[in-house]
Amino acid sequence: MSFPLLTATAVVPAIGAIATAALPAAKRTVAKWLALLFSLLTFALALVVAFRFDPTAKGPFQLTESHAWISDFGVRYELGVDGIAVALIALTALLIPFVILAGWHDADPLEEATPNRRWRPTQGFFALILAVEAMVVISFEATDVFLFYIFFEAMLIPMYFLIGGFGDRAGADGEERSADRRSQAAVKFLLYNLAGGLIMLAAVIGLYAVTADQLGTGTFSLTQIVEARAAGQLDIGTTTERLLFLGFFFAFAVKAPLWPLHTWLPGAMGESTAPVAVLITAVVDKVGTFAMLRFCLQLFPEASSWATPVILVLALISIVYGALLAVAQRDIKRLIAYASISHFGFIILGIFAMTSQGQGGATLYMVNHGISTAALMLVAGFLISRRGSRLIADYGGVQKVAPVLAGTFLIGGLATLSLPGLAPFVSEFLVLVGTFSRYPVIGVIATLGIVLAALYVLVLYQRTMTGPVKSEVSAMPDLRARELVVVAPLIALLLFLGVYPKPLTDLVNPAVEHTLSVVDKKDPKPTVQVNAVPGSGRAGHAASDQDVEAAK
Amino acid sequence: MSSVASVHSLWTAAAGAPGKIPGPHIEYAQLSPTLIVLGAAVLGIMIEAFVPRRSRYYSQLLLSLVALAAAFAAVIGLAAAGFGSSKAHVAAMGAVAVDGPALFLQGTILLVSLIAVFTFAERRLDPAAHGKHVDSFAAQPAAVPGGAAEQAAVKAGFTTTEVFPILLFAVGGMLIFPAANDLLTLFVALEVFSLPLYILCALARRQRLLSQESALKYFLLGAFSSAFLLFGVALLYGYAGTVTYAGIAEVVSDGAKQIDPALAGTMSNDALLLIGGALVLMGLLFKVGAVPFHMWTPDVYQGAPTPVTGFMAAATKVAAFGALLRVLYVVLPGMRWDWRPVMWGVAIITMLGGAIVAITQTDIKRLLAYSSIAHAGFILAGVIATSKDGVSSVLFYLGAYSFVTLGAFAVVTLVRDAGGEATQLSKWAGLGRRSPLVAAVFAVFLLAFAGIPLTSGFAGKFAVFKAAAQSGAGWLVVVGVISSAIAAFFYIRVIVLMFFNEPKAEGPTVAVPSPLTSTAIAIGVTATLVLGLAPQYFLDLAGHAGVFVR
Amino acid sequence: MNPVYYLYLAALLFTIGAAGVLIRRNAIVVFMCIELMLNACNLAFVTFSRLHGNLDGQIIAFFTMVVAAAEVVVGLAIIVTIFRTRHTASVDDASLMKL
Amino acid sequence: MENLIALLVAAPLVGAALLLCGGKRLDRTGHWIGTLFAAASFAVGVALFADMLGRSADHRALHQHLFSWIPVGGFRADVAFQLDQLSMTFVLLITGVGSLIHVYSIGYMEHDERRRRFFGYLNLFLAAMLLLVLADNYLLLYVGWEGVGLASYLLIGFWQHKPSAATAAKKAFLVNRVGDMGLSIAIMLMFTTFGTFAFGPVLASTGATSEGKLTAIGLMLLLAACGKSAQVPLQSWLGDAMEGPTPVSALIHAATMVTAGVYLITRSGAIFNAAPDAQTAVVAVGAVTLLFGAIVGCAKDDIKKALAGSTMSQIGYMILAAGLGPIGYAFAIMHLVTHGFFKAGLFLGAGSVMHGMNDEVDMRRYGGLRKYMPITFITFGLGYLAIIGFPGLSGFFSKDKIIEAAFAKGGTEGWILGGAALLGAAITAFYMTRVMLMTFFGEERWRNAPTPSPDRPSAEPAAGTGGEYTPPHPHESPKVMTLPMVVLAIGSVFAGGLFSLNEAFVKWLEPVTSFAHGHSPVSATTVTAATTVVLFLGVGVAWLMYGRRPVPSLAPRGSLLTRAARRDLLQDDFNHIVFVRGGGHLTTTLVQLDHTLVDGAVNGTAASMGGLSGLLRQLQSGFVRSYAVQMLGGAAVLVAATLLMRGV
Repeated sequence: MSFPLLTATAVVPAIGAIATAALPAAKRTVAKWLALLFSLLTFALALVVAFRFDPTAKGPFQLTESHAWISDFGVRYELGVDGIAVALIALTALLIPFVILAGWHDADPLEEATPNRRWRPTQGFFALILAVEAMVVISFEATDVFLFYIFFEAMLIPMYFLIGGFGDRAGADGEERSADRRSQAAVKFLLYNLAGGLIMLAAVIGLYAVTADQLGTGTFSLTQIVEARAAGQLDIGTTTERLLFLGFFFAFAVKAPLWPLHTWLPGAMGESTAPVAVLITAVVDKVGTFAMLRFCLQLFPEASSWATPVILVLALISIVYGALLAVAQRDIKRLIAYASISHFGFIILGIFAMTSQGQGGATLYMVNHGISTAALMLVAGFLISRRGSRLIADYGGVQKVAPVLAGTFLIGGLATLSLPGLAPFVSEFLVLVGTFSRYPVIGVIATLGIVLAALYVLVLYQRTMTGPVKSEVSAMPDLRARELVVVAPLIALLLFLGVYPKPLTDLVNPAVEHTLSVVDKKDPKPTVQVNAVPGSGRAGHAASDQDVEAAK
Repeated sequence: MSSVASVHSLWTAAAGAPGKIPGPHIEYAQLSPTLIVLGAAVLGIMIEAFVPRRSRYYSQLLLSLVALAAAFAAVIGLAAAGFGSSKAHVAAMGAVAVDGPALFLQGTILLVSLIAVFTFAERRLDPAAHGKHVDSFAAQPAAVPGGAAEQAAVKAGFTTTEVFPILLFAVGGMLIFPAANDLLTLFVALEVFSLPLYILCALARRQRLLSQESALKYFLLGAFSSAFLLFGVALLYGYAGTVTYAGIAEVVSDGAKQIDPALAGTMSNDALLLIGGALVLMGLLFKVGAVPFHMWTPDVYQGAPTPVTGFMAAATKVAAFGALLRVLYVVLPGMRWDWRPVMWGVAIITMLGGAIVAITQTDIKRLLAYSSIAHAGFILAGVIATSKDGVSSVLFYLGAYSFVTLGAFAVVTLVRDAGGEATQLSKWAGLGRRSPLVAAVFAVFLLAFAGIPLTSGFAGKFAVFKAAAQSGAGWLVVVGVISSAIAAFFYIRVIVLMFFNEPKAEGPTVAVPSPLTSTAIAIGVTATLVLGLAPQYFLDLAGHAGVFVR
Repeated sequence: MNPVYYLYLAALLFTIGAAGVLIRRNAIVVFMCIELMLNACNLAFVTFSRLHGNLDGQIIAFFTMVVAAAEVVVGLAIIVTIFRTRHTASVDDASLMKL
Repeated sequence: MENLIALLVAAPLVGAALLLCGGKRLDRTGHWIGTLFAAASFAVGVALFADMLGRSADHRALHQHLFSWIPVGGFRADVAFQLDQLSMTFVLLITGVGSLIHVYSIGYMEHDERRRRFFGYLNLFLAAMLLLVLADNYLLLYVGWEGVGLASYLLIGFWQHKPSAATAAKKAFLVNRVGDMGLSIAIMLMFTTFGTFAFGPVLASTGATSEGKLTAIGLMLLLAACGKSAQVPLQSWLGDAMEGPTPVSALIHAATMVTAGVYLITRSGAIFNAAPDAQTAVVAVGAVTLLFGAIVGCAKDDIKKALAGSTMSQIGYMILAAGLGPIGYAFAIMHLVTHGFFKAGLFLGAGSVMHGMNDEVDMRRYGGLRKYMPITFITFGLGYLAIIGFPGLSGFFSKDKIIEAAFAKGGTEGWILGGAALLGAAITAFYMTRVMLMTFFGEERWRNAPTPSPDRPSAEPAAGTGGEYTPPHPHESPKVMTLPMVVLAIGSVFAGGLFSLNEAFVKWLEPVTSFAHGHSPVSATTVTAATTVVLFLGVGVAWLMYGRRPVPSLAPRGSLLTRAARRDLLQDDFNHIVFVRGGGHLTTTLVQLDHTLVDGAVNGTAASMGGLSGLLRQLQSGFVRSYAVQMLGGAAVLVAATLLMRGV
């Protein structure tokens, strides 16, 4: 192994976090730029990873690193990426700079706050963001269950401080109230996820016990376990496997979040600043769905297919339920939160449809949803920061005073309702097709989601952006340069990936095939085999002619 | 051959022709750690007697530090000489075991007490009275609080430097406790380290009433429980006819053999064994602070001077669990199937009880007390595993936990207001704003308690649960996991309080400590993080120390 | 006479001691009850020692006495201090810390 | 040559990108740029058309593969175009009419400060619509399908400051989404059935699968068509869509987009041919809608809404024809094209009238306008004659053929459909005559102040000039607006005849849609006669009602049917009660549920923990003796348990 690229990708932001945190209180601006610099550096590294990665190569993981760590626990420091991981790492590394830029002023200490050289919120804010990035990246890279678990859990702490420590000063009521609503949301987030994680811990320990019992030495290495299982050396009993699966899945379902474990998300996203909300839904939550794909399915194939029906139903509920609740929200950010719940329903649906379209679509969905939600949420953040309110009712006619803001908001919204031509459409349609081809009924019901999505997005847009101009918004400035720099690339990316997603699909497909092979599932074959002749409908009319003749 | 047996032979010899008295054979080198500490303690008393008051503090401090360091060095030496593994055996004519667990635990205890000495010696936190630095111990404990005598004592700048020798005596007892290899030694060691602790509890400079109350409660309950333990010892003796661990274990394992019918009523009478064993266990569980023998913990932790609390919470647990391990693994393995289910029950109610009751605590010291109860439950889960992994996991957990605890209590000593330490949780609001560093450090300790990954707490918890799971107690792990989820709740609550609540106007200030406490805290943090990030070396250490000598 | 009776006596004394601890309020008396329990243990030791025909039990009894003495030293010291401050030796008055 | 196909789509797309991202600096030239790109696309279309004519009927279809779009597993979606006669027809219609309407808009939108964006949206629409008709697979078609939906959303809501406009736009998009759902399900069905959804393979192998599957696919496609083409039951959005600027109504909601449904069904002919049940559904929808639209058209006083109703009904004709299978496809498309001409013309005329009347839309506020805006009058008149199917004009040829084909369906079904079609023709004649009379003939009702009424907020002076009423000054529109109207008028006069010259149009489409002569129980001449008769009947009745006696400036209460028709036959009220209000209740209850039940469970556990803790705390009473008791108890339990274990 030459240069430890993956480690570097995770370490750089970590260093950045420390460096930023170390800066004295006066050096706020420096801290911002430093954080931005490190996030860009990480992005560069992520790109290197993406280009060094060879989709066509054999073997599940590439760029692997492996070092002994805690041999007593059978834990190794094992990193490696497949296409899915590469895509998600790239997404994370891509979003963080935008998050930092968008949150440029979110953590500036309030003016009335007494000058206190020890209290450095700004430094803390950006350091925490980078810390989260580091942990997310490494949990995408980890191929050792324990290693993954550690960072899966550890990332809760910085997230928790981000949510509880920094809110947009846009509560309906005073700062005091909103502050403790915020900390409540943070506590809920932490405890909910911690509980999930601890349940998973039990399962992790169980896994160790099983491997130690059957392989002689306990191990957490994903590859090793998968191979052992394939070679028949490892045979987790049915009951055990199901219990372990549930342990893992519970944690991921909380993180993802899947109905009915979703109730922490609206609070967390609603109370935190827009960039942090993006961090939650676009980056951190992805770890949950990613882990379902990488660990739940590959470690416990039988159990996965055993649980599939229930999970599919829950995912379906999430889709419809989230959308319906989004329609009824009065708070812009909570609306987006519920929309995300609906979208996560789609992702999970795709994963457990166990078809290449479904899982490929789900992976694309993770990426696209990340980008689209980021776009929508950040613009919403800009809007809220202008008016100082999250209530939809406080807006109206913004389109007239701030056309660019409204335009970008609309595009973000259209992406959220997965309009063809924008990236999310590709993934959503793939998920639907993938689900439909195995479970037609569920597929059809899920399709309802696209109507409901249109409903909540358009209602939101109409109520905030159109209609007569509200007096409070009449003086609202349009997007500033910094904000445009944040939004424009995201939108461009949405368009590009909508028109030409091939790079992404090429990246993901092999990994998905591998996963399916581990789960030992094949795509259902079409009932009719057609010799796909590209070209005009000529042939079709010959056939139709015959039909007509037959009809007569 | 046991020490008492030797005397026995003396008695029989007396019947015949008078011969020369065979002296007992003691391996002084192998007992050196204990001997050094106790010797230093005696020396400390001498100092109190003969050294002028002004220089007592420094000489006592120096003495204790040197003694503990030397003792620790001795432990290292013994371990290096292989007494931990290959040459492990029973010294002092069967009274004391010198083996892996003993050495590991003694090493831990010594380190902990070393740090504890730092916190004992801290005298910068309280404002100087009459131009003299004061520590956290009463100027003249015997004097009535607020009485004339006390004021005079304060004016004269008296300080209770006796705490150092008392501490050393306690440490001495703790060193023997986990190494004790017969029940008598066990009992004596128990008393030797308990009595000094009772005294230490009563010495708080501030809130004397609480301090004395805690001492009284601790003393009465301690004596009560030790009475039970003693009765248990008596019954076991009645069962086996000997009090050496090996002897009892023998009788237990291959039941009744060649016993003269006269003794049929008692000898190898299982009732005796079971009741005796249960009572001995109870005595030990009391020291461990396991439900339902935990009642003393919150009150004593709250009332005792915080440095003492830290020392107790860390060192006592280590010693007590050491003894418990040895009793269970050496004396009673034969009756494993009897006590394991019982201990499962104890472990479960301990984990849950500690975690649940802690939720509604309002005093930081009581909170930590209950958390220590919950942790006792976690450790018990490892104890019950009855496997080499179980032992080493417990050893590791004890090491990790004791440092976190010391650090946490050291931080508690820093947060003060007019009335001394501000232990009311409500007063901690917004601490993170006023002094982020201290708050952050404390947060690290709390997260370690909560068992968040990358802290020593997680490594320990994982080790223990792993052992439990492998011993087939999977559901015990589940309960443990649930209770740690509950426990997380109140740790988080404190963090919220410190960081997300606006600081109160009349809130406490954070005293700037002398290098002593700072080092203590620093060591605590370092240990917490190192054992969290790279625990392998220490796991190996504990792993090698996982075998008891018989 | 069957030595086992001594054991019963020991158990009885132990129980009486324990009961005393639970019932009596005065710290001194409570403490004396504890002493009674210890002595019950001693009786048991001596009896067993006789049964087993070895001296271990009797030796232990001596140790116990010493320990008990030490306990008295510490215990009385504490109780006396409390009595000084509170002018009462009732253990029930010492209940500031609770819940 | 086929490489040009992409250009068709690209040109307007580039235009849209330029105009929408160009910013203010393009405000002055924007409209010209837009028109230019539309025209360019038209030019390319013409070029390709010429080239296509040059080739023999069987080699006319062109195919262009751009790149592989979504390859996942067996799922292969490509970005590839297919230009055959059917697409060609649409291309010419779209780009031609499109360009004309661009020109028209230059004048019509002159005073709107957001004109640049308007043209951007128009170009965007053209691009999407062309993508729709040029796609060679259903998924790409779906992209265009939703693309036009978006464009129409943006254009209907172009005057966003008007809440009514914003609402109408949202409604249009939502209703369309329901249709789109059908299309996507259809695509999924195709994928699971054929493993592909490219036109070629799918249509070629319809014979290989069960009729049930095909019926399902067909019905889903029909659902899509209903959404896009405003057919019952998804027609409700079209009326409100008239909130958009008139050129939009002309281009999108008359000439092109709304006819996409007809395209879809014709394109998928092979599927429907093999699924008779689906076909029956199609014709049923067509017949119902053509009557529904016609009736609604009769009751509306808003000129644009009246025209919208007629659009609905005309498309009903086309759907009906398309549902008839090979005997109808060609005529459906033919009517589509002619309709494109005259309906666009009519709307532009209406726009021109409004332009001259301070954007007044209420026909009861018109009257006798023919002498003020002669060109508008003439062009509108020609369009009118064409739509009612006046012999010789294009509407006559196309509609007549459809009615004939309807009879040719044979059996009672044939009679019902034919009858419906005839009735429709009569009503068409009626309501169009009504429009004509109310607008251009009779007294000049706009001179005297409007009589205010609750259902007419526009009763306040439209110009909004303070207190007293200033009558508008009707005037002819500028050249840039009249020119397109003239061109379209010419089209609506001659197109039909041109197409029917020895069945030129049928022959032209035959290779794509396959043509079969229907065997009508009644001879063609009889049908023609009948149509002409009913036509004059309709005109006559209208003349009696609106020509002879003066038109009240306030709508009379009218019969039950009239009142129902004014409210789109209560369809909206139904939607409102069921979906809007019902949905509202549903969501609010769900919110409650989420808070109390799902989240309540979580908070409940936390709370109960706290309660339990509070209880257990009580054990810590602070009394040593109680502690001792508990210890003793614990010891006893411990001993007992140990003994039990051994069972001693």
